Amino acid sequence: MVALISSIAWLVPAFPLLGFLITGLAKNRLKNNQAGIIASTLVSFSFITALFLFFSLRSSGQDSVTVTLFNWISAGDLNIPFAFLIDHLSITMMLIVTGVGALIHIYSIGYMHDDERVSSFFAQMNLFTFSMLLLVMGANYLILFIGWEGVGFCSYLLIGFWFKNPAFNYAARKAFVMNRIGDLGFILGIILVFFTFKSVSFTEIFSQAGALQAGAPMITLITILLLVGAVGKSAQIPLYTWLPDAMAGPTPVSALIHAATMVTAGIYMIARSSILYNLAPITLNIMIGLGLATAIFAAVIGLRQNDIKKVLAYSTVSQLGYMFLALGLGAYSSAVFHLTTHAFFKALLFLGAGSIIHAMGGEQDIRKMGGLRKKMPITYLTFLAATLAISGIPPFSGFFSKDLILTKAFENNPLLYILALGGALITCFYMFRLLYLVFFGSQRLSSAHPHESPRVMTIPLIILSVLSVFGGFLNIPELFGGKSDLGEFLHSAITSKVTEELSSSTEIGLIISSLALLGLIILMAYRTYVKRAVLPAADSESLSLFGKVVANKFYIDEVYTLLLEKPFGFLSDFFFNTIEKAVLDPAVDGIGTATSRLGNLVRKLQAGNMSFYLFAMVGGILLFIIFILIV
Amino acid sequence: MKDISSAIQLIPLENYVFLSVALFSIGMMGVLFRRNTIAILMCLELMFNSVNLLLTAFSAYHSDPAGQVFVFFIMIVAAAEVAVGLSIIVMMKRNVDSVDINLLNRLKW
Amino acid sequence: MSALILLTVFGIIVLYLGFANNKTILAPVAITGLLITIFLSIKDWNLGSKYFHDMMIIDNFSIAFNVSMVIITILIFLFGVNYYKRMEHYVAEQYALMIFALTGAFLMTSFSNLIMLFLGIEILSIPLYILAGGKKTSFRSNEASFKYFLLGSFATAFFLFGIALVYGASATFYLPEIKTYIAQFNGQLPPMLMVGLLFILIGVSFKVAVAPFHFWSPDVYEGSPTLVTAFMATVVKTAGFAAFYRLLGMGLLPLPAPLEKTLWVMTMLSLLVGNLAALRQTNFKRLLAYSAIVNTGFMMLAMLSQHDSSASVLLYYTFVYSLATVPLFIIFIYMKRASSGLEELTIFRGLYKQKPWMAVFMTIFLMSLAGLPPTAGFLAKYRVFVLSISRGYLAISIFAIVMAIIGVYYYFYVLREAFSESDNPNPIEISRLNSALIVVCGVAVLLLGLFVWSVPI
Amino acid sequence: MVFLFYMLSAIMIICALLVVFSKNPINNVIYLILCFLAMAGHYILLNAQFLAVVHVIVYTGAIMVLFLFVIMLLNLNKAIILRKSTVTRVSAVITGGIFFLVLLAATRQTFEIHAKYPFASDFGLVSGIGKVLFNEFLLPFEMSSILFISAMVGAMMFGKKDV
Amino acid sequence: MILLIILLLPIVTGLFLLLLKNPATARIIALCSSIANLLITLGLISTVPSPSYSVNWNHFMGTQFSLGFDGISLIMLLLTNLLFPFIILSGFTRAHIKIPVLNFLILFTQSALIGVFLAQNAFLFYIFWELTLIPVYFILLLWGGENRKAITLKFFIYTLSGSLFLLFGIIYLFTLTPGMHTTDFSAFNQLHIPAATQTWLFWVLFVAFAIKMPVFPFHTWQPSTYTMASKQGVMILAGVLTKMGIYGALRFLFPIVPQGVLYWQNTVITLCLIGVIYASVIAFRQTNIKRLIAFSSMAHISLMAAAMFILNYYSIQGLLFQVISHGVTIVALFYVVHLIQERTGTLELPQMGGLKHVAPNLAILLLIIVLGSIALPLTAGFVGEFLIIAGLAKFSIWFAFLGGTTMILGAIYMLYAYQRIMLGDNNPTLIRVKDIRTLDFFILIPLITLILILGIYPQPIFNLVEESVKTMQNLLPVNEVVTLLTR
Repeated sequence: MVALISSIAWLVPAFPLLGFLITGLAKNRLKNNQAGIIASTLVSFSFITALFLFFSLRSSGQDSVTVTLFNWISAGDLNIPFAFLIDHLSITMMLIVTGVGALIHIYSIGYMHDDERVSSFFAQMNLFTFSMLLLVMGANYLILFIGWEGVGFCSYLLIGFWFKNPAFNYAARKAFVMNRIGDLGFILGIILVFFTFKSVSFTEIFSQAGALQAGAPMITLITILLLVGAVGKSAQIPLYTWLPDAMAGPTPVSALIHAATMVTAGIYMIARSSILYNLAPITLNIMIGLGLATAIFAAVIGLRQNDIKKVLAYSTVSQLGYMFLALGLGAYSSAVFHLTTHAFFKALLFLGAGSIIHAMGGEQDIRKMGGLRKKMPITYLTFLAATLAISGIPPFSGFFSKDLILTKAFENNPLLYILALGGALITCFYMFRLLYLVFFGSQRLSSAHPHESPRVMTIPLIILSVLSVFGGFLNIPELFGGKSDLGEFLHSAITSKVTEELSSSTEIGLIISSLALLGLIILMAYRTYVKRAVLPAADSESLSLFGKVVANKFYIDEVYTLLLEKPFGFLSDFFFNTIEKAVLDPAVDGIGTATSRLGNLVRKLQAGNMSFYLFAMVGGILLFIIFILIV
Repeated sequence: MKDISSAIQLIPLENYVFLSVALFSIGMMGVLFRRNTIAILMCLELMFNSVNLLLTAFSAYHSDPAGQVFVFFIMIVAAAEVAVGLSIIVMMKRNVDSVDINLLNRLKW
Repeated sequence: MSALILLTVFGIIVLYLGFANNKTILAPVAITGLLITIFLSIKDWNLGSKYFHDMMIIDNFSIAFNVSMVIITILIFLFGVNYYKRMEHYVAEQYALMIFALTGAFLMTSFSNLIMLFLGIEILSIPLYILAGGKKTSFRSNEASFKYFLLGSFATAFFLFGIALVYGASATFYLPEIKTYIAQFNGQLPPMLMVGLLFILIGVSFKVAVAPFHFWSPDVYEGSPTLVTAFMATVVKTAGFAAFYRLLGMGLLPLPAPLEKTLWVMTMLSLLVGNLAALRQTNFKRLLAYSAIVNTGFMMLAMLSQHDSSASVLLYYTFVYSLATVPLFIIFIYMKRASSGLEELTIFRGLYKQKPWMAVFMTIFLMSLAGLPPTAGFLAKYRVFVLSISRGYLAISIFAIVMAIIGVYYYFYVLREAFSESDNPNPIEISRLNSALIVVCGVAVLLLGLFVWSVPI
Repeated sequence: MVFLFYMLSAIMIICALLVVFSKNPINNVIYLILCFLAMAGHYILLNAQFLAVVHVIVYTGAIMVLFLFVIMLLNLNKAIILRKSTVTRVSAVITGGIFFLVLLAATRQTFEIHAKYPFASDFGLVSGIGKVLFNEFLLPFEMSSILFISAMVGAMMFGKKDV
Repeated sequence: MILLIILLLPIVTGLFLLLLKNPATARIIALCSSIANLLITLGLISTVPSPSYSVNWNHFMGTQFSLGFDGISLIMLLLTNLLFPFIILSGFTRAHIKIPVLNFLILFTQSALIGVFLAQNAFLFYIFWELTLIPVYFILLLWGGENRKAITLKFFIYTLSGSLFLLFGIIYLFTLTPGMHTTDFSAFNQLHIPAATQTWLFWVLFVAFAIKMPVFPFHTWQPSTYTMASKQGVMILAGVLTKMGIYGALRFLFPIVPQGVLYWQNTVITLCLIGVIYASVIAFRQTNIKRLIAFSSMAHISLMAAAMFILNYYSIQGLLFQVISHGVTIVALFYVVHLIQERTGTLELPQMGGLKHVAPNLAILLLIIVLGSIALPLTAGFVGEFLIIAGLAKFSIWFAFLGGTTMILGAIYMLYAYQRIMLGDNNPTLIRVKDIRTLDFFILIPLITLILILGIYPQPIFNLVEESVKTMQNLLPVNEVVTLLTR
């Protein structure tokens, strides 16, 4: 079995790579749907292979298999094989990536139908899938890093897919650069890992890590640096602003990259490094703070967003914050679980949004939608399922995963629980606000003729909604008679922190109270947006101070522009115009011109005047005589 | 002949040296001073002759004929130089009708 | 000795051939004479003969320098064939005077007595005063001639005064005796002797145009007929340095400290003044004059380093320098003719367009002057620096290196002109003989830059 | 003797100064001749009879006549006022003075010089000089002919009017 | 003997070209010659034992005409011979006047460069070192752009002034050698120079290399020269000539004045890192693409220089790898820039935009090169920079951080430039612009393939230099700087 796994594991990333090459190189020859079909098929193949691997791994009885393809870098004691690690964590991620990826690919066939560069789109999507698979399958940090940067690059490409629009291009660049800021931390972390453990391979590092003392400064430093990378990639404070802007890309891109897969890479990476993080309590605390702050902060911003995709984007940031919270609490498998369910329902939300946008002829402003429930029943139903899931209504998947995190937070500190719950309630509110505004009431934009999307788009929606609804059953906690299957499954790859278990009664109490609050919130939203049909303020209307601040996303983008971009430009100008042009260049040229001027002076001495020559000669002789007489 | 030798000894060597130095300086001053090229040439002759005098004096004090032979050669060279110098002046005079040294300033910078 | 006699005889023969009114035979006869001179000189190699009560000592040093000077003179004569075609009068005199000057140079390389040095300098100089005024109707030429004459005589006066003072102290003109006389003072020389020596050194320095006694050279170089300028810049400089070296080597070394310092000051001044003045120079002949002053500084550096191989380096340097300078002057002559008598640097414009190979060779010569590999000029400078650095003169060497950098600027400024477009292209005509000579010189500069042999002198 | 020395010296110095400061070229020549004659006297005082004679013949007889000849030829006998600017002239005098002082300072130790050979009285005579000249100094003597030939060629070249 | 052939083949071919009248033949012959040289070089890699060539030459001056190589030379040699076919090939487009002369100069440069990398004698090294300057000067002067006269002269004087100090250093070392003086590297390497001397000798030797690379603040000749230079000129300058500085420093500084290096190590590394950030920041606001890339190149080279002075195993490996990677990338980059200039007639970013609409293939190729330049994994740039940053981190985490900012800053300005050139709305002025042609494919595809292959499978390069790096890293005495790791 192990031999079989080793021999076919490479196929998983190879399929999308092949798809990328085919659709990329032959992009001008492929007719309308061909590229999409090829790409989707290959990703599906990849999914099937991954499934096969999953079952093989289960039946082999091994926890992990390392598949080495070739030696990538081997310089002295730095030995980095190009190898894949097939273990329970990576197989889970592979399944998510290929599974959700395949659905989104299929969906895209319909969504991107009219675009003239559809082949390029699928090529880039396939490249992304390939990179993402490298990321999750890599057996060491460096291979992970390849995928890490690769997905960043594909994200750059896809955000700026419609490159006519400078704003989109700007958003793409912003995403890439912010990711790179994180990547610098990540790569430094990797390097320190190497110097500490003399290896970057997961298995070797983790086997050595046990010998280390918890809280050692080196480990703290390493984990913080890795965290910087994760913060960049997973859009946490302070590097989150790229994600809402990244909605410039086509909606399937948002679904795949900026909801389901890429942005969760940071969570994956930290979960992967769980052993190291367990040794660094300081870092864990930082993560709790960051995660919680992001979760609430982004949720608050989400309250006042009117662009359907922006709402979802902030919701993604917020959910990622929950995952970070979970990570910080040491509940790595809970984070992965939330990651999984989030992948389902957030992909579904985005695809649903895509369907809506598609139907509305490109309109994204929720103030102009409304009443779509009748016109787009499938979309409505699936969207509803996803909304319920994200809000944490049982028995939808989000309930299980979020509840797990909340419980863990309570175990750690009740205050954390309250804050986290508050965030969840806000999430619930803006999600229902979105739902009500879009699907209820009357249609507000007369020019649009909404219609249900074609089947190629709705079928993935349906599949995903099924997953969103039942995804939670992957990991039913013991409280509900489950066995925490996923948690157990991941146990071999992730070492979660052992914490004191809550009593079931406390847990049930917490769940009931939170459910009550959720119900209240949904009601509130219903009253506001359906009953009273309140419309969010138009851009021109004046708002209360707080409302304005929130609507403008706390002016964080502006602050960044003011504090980073502008000074950078100034610095660049200063360096060039002042230091280069006014100091260094003149300094060098000055030597030249000064010499030249002096030369002209000396030249003028030679005035052709005989008396002067004679005097000069006598003068020289006199000076020399005096010199030798004195010396 | 003894008295001649003692007569020579009567005048200290320094006197001759001082005399030559004075003559040399005067000649040099003349070269700097004059504007007429022919006069400058004459001053040059003064300088040469001060050297001659000095050499002769040293020669006499050292009782070494070589110094006087050298003077002889200096005279030869001086004669040749004067010939050349004067012919250059003649040529110049022909071209610009002047013997002014200040006219010699076309070659400069 | 036989070489010297033969040279004078040929000088007179050439002078008399002037009566034959046939310009074409002059150069061949003169060159034949020079070739025989080379042959006779080389025959004396390693004999170390002394003549006339040690008035003249013909050793390997003098032979090597003589031969090098004769070779350069031959080169100049060969170029002269074309140059003098337009001249109607006094062609024989020009050749003869150069040969006479060469005899003076011979004396300067082989003297061992101050009287021979004096005579050598004068025999070299007087023909030059005349040659400088070779263009009788041109006032510039007159001016050059008179300036050279007056300043030269003035310097000679000091030189003679110096000899007189030294004679007064040591009672001899014979260099080895002066050396022993000086040695007895153990470095603490009486002032009179010191001043005498200083004046002698100044006299010679004037001849080789060391700053601050260089003022004559740019003016004289500019005003003289170009071929004469070439002669002055090469043969005269070589002779001057041979004499300088001999003076120091046979008589004055080790120099008393104040004198040595004086010479170092002169060296550095030459490097500095020559370079600075050349930077913004627009007249090519003056530029080369300043370049000559700078190169004088480098030669002084070699000489003052007082190394065993100083003489050899000096010989190499002067020869290589001459080999690059002469053809540059020749190219200049052609460019000057093509631009109706201008002497500015701009006349070189369009050279590359019209005569690319000539531009290439010009590059080689300029590179050699600037001291860039793989030309001989580089090796010359390299060897100079080896001497000075191995003797520990680090600061001065660094200074000289900075000066070498400045030098590159103006050489390449000229080069740049040669490779840029011309506004007013006149045809450049160049005779076949001269083309061949330029090529030969260029190849020689390259080969000498790649393969050197050390002459044991 | 000593008186003679001082008298001749005084004549020399005065004539030399007059050469420098008098304006008329003809006068200059005359003063220079006077100066040279006084110098011949010095030569005799120093028992350098050969030199004295040669000096009178060459300088006074030939060179100065040449000067006169040229002055006449160039028609310079009338006093042409060619004076450098006052500044130049003053600085020339000052330079000359300083130079004189410096050289005096340099040569003040002349008395320390000792005669190289025991005193001989005959070497300054024609026979003495002749013996040395045609023995030890034969080569320079011969070589000086080249000097003259060059000078002759030059004078001829420059002096001749081209057609 | 084979080394002599490698050395002389280009120049001899070049001289032969001068006799040709037909430009087409001339450049084909030039191309063949350079390809032949590449093939011989590739053959050299596997030749065991490594050949050398030595003959007496100006023996009294202690100079030997001796050629030989180690891993470091081999890398440089490989880079040179690899890039020159492309450089020559890039001249196949427009009919220049005097193509034979241009190709002669290019081949001349190649020979001189090979000489620099093969010389085993400092004197010989110096000759070739200067010799490279001459043809490059003429390439720049005769085929350069605006204001070329003044800029080339500045370039020439500036670089030369450094070299002359190097000459001083060489002579000084020569006089230090025992017995019969010699300039052989082997003799230099065995000198034991007092530490006090080394501290000043270091700068005398280093200035030449610092200017050539260039290291901040000796770089001011570079941007204007690059901007003005012709296509082939800038490819040679940026691709190979800068590497001479690195090679020279490796040859001279570490074996000969190790204590000097140690004394100045922190200063120089700081300067280099300032250069990294300074150049990257400046690049961001440049409007001229060539100037932008010039600064980008300076940033990369500065990082390499910093790596060099760290001199540990990783940094040297990374450095040598980056030598190849940067050479290939920058040559491709400049080629594309010139393509763009030829197509659009401008180099100014504000006048561009939307080129991707009309030249999608060019856009893709440029993107890949840009990725190589900003060190995306699986391109060659990443491997090198990773090792370099690793090397820096081993020395000090702060240095690694500062050096690593190039990852961020590089992305900022390169992607900005890419956006300004390629992306954006349709540009009406570009309607007639054509996408890339066959020739461009022939040049760009191999280069890009190299960028990718080296990024995916860099091992051959590591193996090539392994031995040399091991000797290199032991040259410095034990480092006294307390690194973060040892604390």
